[in-house]
Amino acid sequence: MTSLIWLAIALPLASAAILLCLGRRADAWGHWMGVAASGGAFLVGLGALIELLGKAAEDRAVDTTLYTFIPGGDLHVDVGLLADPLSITFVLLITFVGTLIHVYSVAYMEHDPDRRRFFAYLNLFVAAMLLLVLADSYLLLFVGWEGVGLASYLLIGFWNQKREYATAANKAFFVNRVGDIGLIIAMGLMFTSFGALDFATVAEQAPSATTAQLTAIGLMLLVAACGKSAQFPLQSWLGDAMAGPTPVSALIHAATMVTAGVYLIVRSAPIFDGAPDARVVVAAVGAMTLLLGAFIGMAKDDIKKALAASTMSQIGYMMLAAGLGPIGYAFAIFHLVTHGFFKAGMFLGAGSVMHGMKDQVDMRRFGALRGAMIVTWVTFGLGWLAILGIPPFSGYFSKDKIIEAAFVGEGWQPWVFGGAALIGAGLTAFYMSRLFFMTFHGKARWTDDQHPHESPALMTVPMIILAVGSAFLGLFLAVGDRFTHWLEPVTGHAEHHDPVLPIPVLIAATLTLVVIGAGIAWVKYGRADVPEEAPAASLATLTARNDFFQDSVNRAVFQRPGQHLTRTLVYLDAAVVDGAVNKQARGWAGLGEASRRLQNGQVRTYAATMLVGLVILAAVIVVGGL
Amino acid sequence: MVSPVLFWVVALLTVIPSLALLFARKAVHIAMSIVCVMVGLAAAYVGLGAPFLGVVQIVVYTGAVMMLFLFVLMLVGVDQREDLKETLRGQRWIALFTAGGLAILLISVIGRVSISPQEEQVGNPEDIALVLFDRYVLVMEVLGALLITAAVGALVMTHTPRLLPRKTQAEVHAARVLAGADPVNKPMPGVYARHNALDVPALDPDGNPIEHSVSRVLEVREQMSDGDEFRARLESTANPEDHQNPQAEAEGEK
Amino acid sequence: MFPFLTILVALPAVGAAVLWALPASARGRAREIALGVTVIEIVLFAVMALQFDKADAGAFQFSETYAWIPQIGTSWALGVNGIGLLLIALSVILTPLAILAAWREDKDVKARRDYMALILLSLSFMVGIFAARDVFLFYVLFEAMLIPLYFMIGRFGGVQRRYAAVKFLLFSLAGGLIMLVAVVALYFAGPGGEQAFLTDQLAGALELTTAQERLMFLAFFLAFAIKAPMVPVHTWLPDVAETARPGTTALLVAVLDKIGTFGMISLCLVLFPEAAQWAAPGIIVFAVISVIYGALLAIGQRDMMRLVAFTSVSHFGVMILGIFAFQQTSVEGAALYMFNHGLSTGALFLLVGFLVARTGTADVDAYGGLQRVVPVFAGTFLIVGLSSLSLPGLSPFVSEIMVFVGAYPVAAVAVIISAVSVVLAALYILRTYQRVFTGPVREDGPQVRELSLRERLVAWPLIALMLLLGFAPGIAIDYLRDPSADVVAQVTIEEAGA
Amino acid sequence: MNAINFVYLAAILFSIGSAAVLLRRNAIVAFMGVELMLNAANLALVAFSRLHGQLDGQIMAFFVMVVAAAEVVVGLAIIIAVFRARQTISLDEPAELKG
Amino acid sequence: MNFVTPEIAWAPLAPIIIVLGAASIGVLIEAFVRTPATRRSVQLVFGLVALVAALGTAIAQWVALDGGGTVVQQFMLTVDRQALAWQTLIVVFGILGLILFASRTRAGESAFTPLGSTAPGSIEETLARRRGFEVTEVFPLLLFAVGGMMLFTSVTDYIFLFVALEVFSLALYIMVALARRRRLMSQEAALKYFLLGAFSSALYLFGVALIYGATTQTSFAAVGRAIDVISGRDALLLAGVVLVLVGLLFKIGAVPFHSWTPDAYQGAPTPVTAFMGAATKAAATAALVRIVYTSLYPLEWEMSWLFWAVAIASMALGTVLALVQTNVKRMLAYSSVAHAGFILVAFAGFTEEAVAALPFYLLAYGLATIGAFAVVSQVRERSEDGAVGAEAVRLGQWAGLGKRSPLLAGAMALFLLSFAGIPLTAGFIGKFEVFSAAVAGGGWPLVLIGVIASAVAAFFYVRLVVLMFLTDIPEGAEDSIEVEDGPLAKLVIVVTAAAVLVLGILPAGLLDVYADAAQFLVLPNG
Repeated sequence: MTSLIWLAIALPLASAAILLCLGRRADAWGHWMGVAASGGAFLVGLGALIELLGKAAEDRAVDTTLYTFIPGGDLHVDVGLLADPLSITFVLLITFVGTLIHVYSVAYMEHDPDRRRFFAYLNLFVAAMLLLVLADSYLLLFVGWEGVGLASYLLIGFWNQKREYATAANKAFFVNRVGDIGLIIAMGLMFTSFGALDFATVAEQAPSATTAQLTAIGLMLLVAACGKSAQFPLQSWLGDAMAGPTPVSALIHAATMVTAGVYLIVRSAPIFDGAPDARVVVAAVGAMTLLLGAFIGMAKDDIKKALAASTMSQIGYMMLAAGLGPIGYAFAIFHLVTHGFFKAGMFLGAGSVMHGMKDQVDMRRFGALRGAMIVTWVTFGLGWLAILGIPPFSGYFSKDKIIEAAFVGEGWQPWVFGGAALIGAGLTAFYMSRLFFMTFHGKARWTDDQHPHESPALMTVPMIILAVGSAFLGLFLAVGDRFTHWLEPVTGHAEHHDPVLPIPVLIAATLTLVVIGAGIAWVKYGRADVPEEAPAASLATLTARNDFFQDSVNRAVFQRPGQHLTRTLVYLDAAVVDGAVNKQARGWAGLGEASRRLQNGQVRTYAATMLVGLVILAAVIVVGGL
Repeated sequence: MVSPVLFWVVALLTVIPSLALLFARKAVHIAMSIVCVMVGLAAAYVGLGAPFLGVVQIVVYTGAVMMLFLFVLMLVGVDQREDLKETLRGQRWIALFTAGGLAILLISVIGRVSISPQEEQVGNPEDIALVLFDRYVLVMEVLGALLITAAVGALVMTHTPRLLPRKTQAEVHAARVLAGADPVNKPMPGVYARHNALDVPALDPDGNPIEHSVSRVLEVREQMSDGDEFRARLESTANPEDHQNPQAEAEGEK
Repeated sequence: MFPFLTILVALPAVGAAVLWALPASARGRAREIALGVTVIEIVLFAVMALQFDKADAGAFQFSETYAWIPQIGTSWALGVNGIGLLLIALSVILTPLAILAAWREDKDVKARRDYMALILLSLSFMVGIFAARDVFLFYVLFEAMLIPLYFMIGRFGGVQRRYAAVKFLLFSLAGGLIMLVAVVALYFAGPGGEQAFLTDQLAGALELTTAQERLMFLAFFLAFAIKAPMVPVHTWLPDVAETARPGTTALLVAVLDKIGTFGMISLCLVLFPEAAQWAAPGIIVFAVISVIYGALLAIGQRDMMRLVAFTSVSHFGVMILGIFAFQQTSVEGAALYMFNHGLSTGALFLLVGFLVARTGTADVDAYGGLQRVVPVFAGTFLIVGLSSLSLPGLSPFVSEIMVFVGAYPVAAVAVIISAVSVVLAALYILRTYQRVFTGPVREDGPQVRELSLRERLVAWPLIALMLLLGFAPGIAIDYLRDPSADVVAQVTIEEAGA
Repeated sequence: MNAINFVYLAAILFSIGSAAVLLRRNAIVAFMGVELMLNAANLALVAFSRLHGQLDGQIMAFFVMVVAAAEVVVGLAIIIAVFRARQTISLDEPAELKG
Repeated sequence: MNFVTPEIAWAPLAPIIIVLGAASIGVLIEAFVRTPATRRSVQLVFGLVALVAALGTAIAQWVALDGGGTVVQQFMLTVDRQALAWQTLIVVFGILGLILFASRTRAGESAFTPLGSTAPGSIEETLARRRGFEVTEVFPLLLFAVGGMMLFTSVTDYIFLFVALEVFSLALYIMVALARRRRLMSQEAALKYFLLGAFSSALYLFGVALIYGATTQTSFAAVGRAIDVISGRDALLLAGVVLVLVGLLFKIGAVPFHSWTPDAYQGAPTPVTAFMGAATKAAATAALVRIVYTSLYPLEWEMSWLFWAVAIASMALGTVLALVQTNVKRMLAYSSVAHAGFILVAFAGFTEEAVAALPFYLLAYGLATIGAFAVVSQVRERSEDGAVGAEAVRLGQWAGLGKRSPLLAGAMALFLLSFAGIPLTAGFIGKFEVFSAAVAGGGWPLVLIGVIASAVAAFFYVRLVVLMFLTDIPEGAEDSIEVEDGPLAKLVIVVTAAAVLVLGILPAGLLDVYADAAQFLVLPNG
C-alpha cells in the first residue's frame, strides 16, 4: 500500500477539484463525496500502516518517487513520498480525525448554502496536509506547507462576507508567510550546504556540516515552525482564526495544521542533532509559548478562543519536547497525537454547544449545559480529563513524559524548562476546568430565545469516537513504549537519562498542581456565580485577555510604520523617482526656452552669434595650434 | 618693394572713410565714404602690381556697384538717417569686442607669418588673360551662370510687368476729372513767392499753402518754409478782398 | 529546413497588412481574422516545438541565416534555444487571448481593425526578437516594436493614454539609443565581416578593454533594465498600466518586458561576461530594491492596474536577482519565471481588465463583497492572484523558489531581504482580494456580471497552464537547463580566466 | 616696405566691415559692410599675390569682384522688395520670424 | 604669347552642363512662352527632362567608370565616384523639388507669389493673381541651384568653390523670397538669409585669402601638400581654415552658424524649404567632406576640436530649441540643425567610414525632409467662408490629422520616425552608419551625446505623431483645416515615403554603392 500512498493525497485533491469545478451541480451529494475521499485516504493510510508493521523496524521507510519535480541542472527535486512511521502516524491522525470532522461537518454545515465549497476546502486541506507529511523533501513539504496555509486561509475566511472574518483569514496567511520566509531561507541554506533538499541527502550530509550551518538552518526551520504552529512570537493569528466554522478549528487549528511545526522540527532531527544551540531556542520558544498560551487561556471568555489558546499552549509543550532532542521527539509526537484527539473532540464539543446555543460563543452566557446536552458533556469531559493529564486518560501519558523529559539535562535548562512545563500543567488544569465548569456547570445564563439541545447523531458520533480516543489512546500507545519504539527509526533511539528530580516526585507534583488548578476553577466558576459581563479585571488579566497586546504591538511595530512607509514611498515614487524624469523633461524645455532668446529674430544678433562663434573657435584653434 | 608712401596714403584713404560705416548717420555719406575706400583700394592694387585689377576695381566697384547702392538709396529715400542708438541690449559691445577681437586675432596671425616676397609679377591684361583662360576658364564659364542667376533674380524681385492695359492720355485725364481732381495742373512750389523758393509751398487760389507741392526731401530735412511768411507779405501788399476770406483769416490767427 | 521562424515572424505581419488592406465591408471580420492568424501561428509553433531537440536545448535550433545588410555586418539570422522557444510560446499563447479579451472593446469597426492589426504586428516583432540571433537584428526589432506598442497604448485606453504612450516611448527610446552606441561599438570590437553581429560569433570574440566592456555592458543593461522595469527606471510602467487597455498592458508586461530579462541573459551575460561579473553586486542590490520597493508600492496602490504593475516590478526584481547570481539553478529559475510571470501577470491584468470593462473603474474601493455576487469570477481571480504571490502548486512558485534557493549560495543577504517579498506579496494580493471580493455585498456598488464564456476562455487556459507547470515544471525546465548551463559556464569561465 | 602690410590693412578693413554688419540697422549699410569685407579679402589676395609673385591672387580678386557685383544685384533687389512691402529697410523691423 | 588651350575633359561634366544649360534655356523659355500656365507646364517638363537626363548621364558615368573617376581639369575640378554619388543625390532632390515646385492646390494656387515685385497686400498683387501670373522663373532658378550644388560637390579649388557656392546661394535667396502666402515673412526670411549668407561667404573668402597667403595655393590637393611643407605660416593657415570651415558650416546649418536656418525654413515657400533643406545640406556636406579629406586632413588634430565643439553645440541646441517650437516648419528647421550636428559627428576621427556613411545619411535625411515638407504643403488653413489659405503650420492645427487623412499623416509619421532614427526607416540606417563612423574614429563620447540628443529629440517628433494620431480634432475646428491632395505633391510624398521605408529595410544595395563612392581621386599624397 505504501506504493499507492499517493492515492491518499490524490483522492481528497481530486474530490476538491471536482467539487470546485462542478459548482452548484454538486451541491446535493458533494459533502458525501468529501467524506468518502477523506475516508478513502484513511484507508490508504491504514493499508500503509499494516504494510509497514509487517516489515522489520529498520525497513519501515518506503520512499516512492512519482516523477521529477524540478529537473534542474544543480537542483534536482523529485516528487517523492516517504512513508515511514512518522509520516504514517500523521497520515492516520489526519485522515482519521479528518474523516470524523468531515462527517461532523455534514450536519454542522447543513444549512449553509455553500456547504459543498466547504467540503472542497476541507478536502483540499487534507490533501495538502498529507502532502506536507508525506513529502520526502523540504521543497515538496513546502508545497504542502503552503497548501495547508491556503486551505486554512480559505476556511477561516469561509464566511468572509463578515469583514472581520476576511481579515482574520488574511492575518493567518500573512503570519504564516512570515514563517515561510524561514523555510525558504532554510532551504537556501540547505542547498548551499548540502546541494539538495531531500530528507535523505540532508540526513546523510548533516553530520559533516558545521555546527554554525546547522544552527542557522535549525533556527530558520524554527521560524517556519513558529509561523505554522502559532508559537511565540508568531502566535497572534491563531486566536483570530477561530472565525472559521468550528470543524475547521477542530481539524486545522487543533489536530493537524498547527502541529506541522512540530512535525517539521522532528523531521529535521538530523539537523537539530548537530545544533544544540538551536535546540535550546526551540525548547525556549516552546516553554514560553506554553506559558503564554496558558495565561491567555485563563482570561478568555470566548470558548473557541480559550480552546485556541489552549492549543497554543499544548503545542508549546510539543515544541518544548522537540527542542529537547532525541529524548523528546517521540514524546512530542505522542502528545501531538493524543492532543489531536482530545482537542479535536473538545472543539467539536464546543461546536456542538454553539450549535445548540445559536452560535453563542461567550462562556459567560453558558452554564448548566450538562443537562441539555449530555453527550456533549460526556465527550467534552473526557477530553477535559485527558488534557488535564489525569491518569489513565491519554493526556497523562503524553504530557507527563514531556514534563519528565524537560527535567532531564544539566545546568539551568532542566529547571527552567521543567519548571515551565510543570507550572503549565497547573495552569492548564485551571483554565480548562474554568472552561468546562463555565460551560456545563453552574447556573444557566443563557437567554430565553436559546433552547439548548443535543446535536444530531452525525455530530455526536464523531465526538464520541474522539472521546474514546481521548480516553484510551494514550494508554494503548504508551503500553510498553509502543509508540516510542514505532517512531524510533525516525527519531532515533534515545539513551535514557534520569531527570534532575526523581520521577515519582515529578508525577506527584504534577498531579498536585493539576488538582489545585482544577480546584480553584471549581471554586471560582463551578460553585460560585459567574457574572454575565466580564468583571473589571486586574492589569494581568487584561493583558492576558488581550493576548498580551500582541495585536497592538504588531500594529505599532509593523503595521503603522509599514503603512507610513508605503504611503511615503508612493509619494516619493511620484514626486522623486518619476518627478526626476518629469523635471528633467521640463528642464530640457526650459533650456529650449532660454536658448530661444538668442533666436530673437534680429539678423544682427544672428550675425553676432556667428562672429562670436567664429572668433572663439578661431582663437582656440589658432592659439591651440601654435 | 612697395612704396611706404603709397601704403600710408592707401591706409588713410581706406581706414578713415571705412569708419564711416560704423559712425556715420546718413547712408549717403557712408556710401560716398565707401566709394572713397574703393578708390583707395584701386590705388593699392596698382601699387601692388595689379594695374588691370585697379582699373577693374574703379570700374566695377566705384562705377557700378557703389552707384547701384546709391541708386537704391535714392530709391528708398536719400533722407535715410539712422539713429545710432542701439536697440539690442549689449549688441554694441558684443560687436565692438568681437570685431576688435577678430582684428587682433588676424593681425597677430599675420604678424607671425614670414613670407619672403617673390619677384613682382605685374598683372597686365595680357598676362591675366593667359591665366584666366587657361586655369580658370571653367570658373569664367560658371560665372556666366552666376550672372544669369543674378539678373533673373533681380528681375523677379523688382520688375513689374504691365498689369493693366496702357491708358491713353485722354483716358487718364478723364479718370482724374471723374475722381474729382483739379482739371488743371497743380501749382509748382514757390508760386507767388518772391525768392528762389523750391522750399516754399505753393498757395492755392485761397491763399492756403499746398504742403505737398514741396519736395519730400526738403520736408524731411526740415528745410521747408510753411509759406505763412510769404502769405503775410502778400497780404500786406495785395488787394484787400483777400481779407474777406474767412478761411484765410482763421489761418492767419493760427 | 523549413523556415519556421521566418514564417512565424512574417505571418502576423502579413496578417496585419491584410487587416489594413481589408475593404470597408469586410472590416467587421477583423477580429475573427486576427484570431485565425494567431491560431495558425500557434499550430505552426506547436509543429516547430515538437521538432525541437530538447537534448540540445542550449544550441540555437531552426537556425536561418540570410544576408541582410552585409556592409554593416548584419544578417537576418534567426534561431531559438530553449529560452527563446519558451518565450515565443508565451507570445503566441498570450496574443490570441489578448485578442479575445479585446473582442468587445471597440464599438468602432475601424478602431477595432486597427487594434487587431497592431496586436498582430507586435506579435510579429515579439517572435522576431526572441528568435533573433543577430544583435543588430535584435536591436532593430527591439526599437521598431515600440511603434505598434506606442499606438496601442496611445490610441486605445484611458484619459492619460497619450501621456503614458509618450512616456513609454521616451523611456524605451532613451534606453534603446544608449544601447545603440554599444551596438555600434560591438561591430568594431568584434571580428567584423559580413556577419559581424551574429551572437555566436561575437561571444568571446570581443576585443575590449575592461573599461570599454563595462561601459558597453552598462549600455545594454540600461536598455534592458528600462524594459524589465527595474527601480528606478520603472515609472513608465504604472502609468501605462493604469491607462492602457488591459489587453495591451497584459501583452506588454507579460511578454514584451521579458525582452529586458531575455536580453540580459542572452546578450548581456553572453557578450560581456566579465563586465557582468563586475556589475553583478550592484545590479543585485538594485534587483533587491526593486523586489521590496515594487511590493511596498503595490501595497500602497488603490488602482488595481497600477498595483499589478508594481507587483511586476517586484517580480522582475526577482528574475534579475536570479540572472545575476550566475547560478545554474537561479538562472533556470529566472528563465522559468519569465514564462510563469507572463502567465500569471497576463492573467491578472486581463482579469482586472474584465472588472474594469464591467464598471469602468479599477479602484479597489469601488468594490466589495463580489464573491457572493460572482463566485466564479472571484475564484478565478483568487487563483490568479495566488499565482502572483507564488503559491505552491501554481507555476510561479517553482521559479521563485528556484531563484531564491539557487541564488542563496552566492547572494544570501539579497535572498533573505527579497524573501520578505513573500509576505508583502501576500499583503498586496490578499488585501486586494479582500477589498474587492469579500465583505458584505455592496448595494451601492457597481453591477458586476459573472465571467462570460469568452472571458473564461481567456482566463482558464492560463490557469490550466499555471497548474500544469506548477505541478510539473520539469516540462519547461527541460528546455532551460542547457541554455542556463551555457550562460553560467560563459560567465564563470571568464571568472576563472580573470 | 613689405606688401604684408597691406594684409594688415585688409584685416582691419575686414574687421570694420564685420562690425558694420553687426552694428548697423540700415540694411543697405550693413550690406556695404559685407562689401567692405569682400574688398578686404580682395586686398589680401592681391597683396599675397604680390608677395608670392603669382598672378592667381589677382585673378581670384577679379572673380570676387564679379561675384560681388552679382551678389549686390540680388541683395539690393531683395532689399527693394522688402522696402516696397514695409516702407523701411531697417533690419530691426522685420522680426516676425523668431524663437 | 603662347597660349595653350587648357586640357579639359568635358564628358564627365555632362550632367552639370545639362543642368546649367537647361537652366539658361529655361530663362529663354520665360521670354518666349507667354501664357503663364503653359509656361509652367513647359518649364516643368523641360526641367524634368533635363534633370532626368543629368541623372541618367551621371549614373551612366558611374556604371561606365573604370577606376576612381576623371580629373576634369587639373587642380580645378574632378568628377570622381564620390562626386558622382553626391551629384546624383542632388539631382534626385532637384527632381523631387521641381515636382513640388509645380504642385498646386485644388484652387490652382502654386506655392509662389504671382509676381515677386509687388508689395504684399497691394492692389498689384491682387491684379497679378487675377491675371494668373506665375513666377515660373523659379524653375530655371532651381536648375541653377542644382547645377551650382553639383559643381559644389565636385570642384577642387577654393575659389571655384566660392563661385559655385554663390551660384546656388543667389538662386536660393531669390526663391526664398517668393512665397505666395505670408509674403512679409518670406521676404524677411530672404533678407536675413541673404545678409547672413553674404556675411558668411565674406568670411569664407577671407579664409581663402589667408590660406592662399599661407600656402600660395588654392587647389585642395595642393594646399594639402603645402600644409606639410610650409613652416612659420601655421597660424595664418589655421585662421584661414577656420574661416573657410565657418563658411561651409554656415551652409550646413551648424551651431553657432545656424541662426538663419529656422527663419529661412519657416519663411520660405514650403517647396523651396523642402529642396533647400535637403539639397543645401547635402551639397555643403559634400564640399566639407572633400575639403577635409583631400585638403585639410593634415590638420586633423586641430580640426577635430572644432568639429567636436560644433557637433555637440548643434545637437544640443538644435534639439532643445526644437523642443519648444510650436510651428511645424520651424520645428523641422531646428531638427535640421540637430541633424547638422549628427552629420558632424561622422567627422570625428576623420575615418574612411564617414565618407561612405555621409551620402547615405544625407540621402535618408533629404528624402525625409522633402517628404515632410511636402506633407506640410498639403495641410492648409480654411477660413470660415471656406476659402483655403496658407499652410497650417501651428502644431495645434495638426491635431487629428490622422483622422482627416490617414495616409498623409502616416507618411508624416514615417518621416518623423526616420528623423528620430527609429529602426526600419532609412534614418536609422543613416544614423547607425554615421555613429559607426564616429565610433570607428574614437568619437564615442560624441556618439553618446548624439544618442542623448536623439532621445530628447524623439520627444518632439513623437509629439507631432501624438497630435496627428492620438488627439481628436478639436471641437469646432472640424472645418478649419483643409487637406489638399495635389497629385504632384502626392507623388513626391509617396516616392519619398517608399524610399524611406525601402532604404530602412533593405539598404544593402545602396550601401554597396556608397562604399564604392568612398574614394577621392585626387589626394594630396597621391
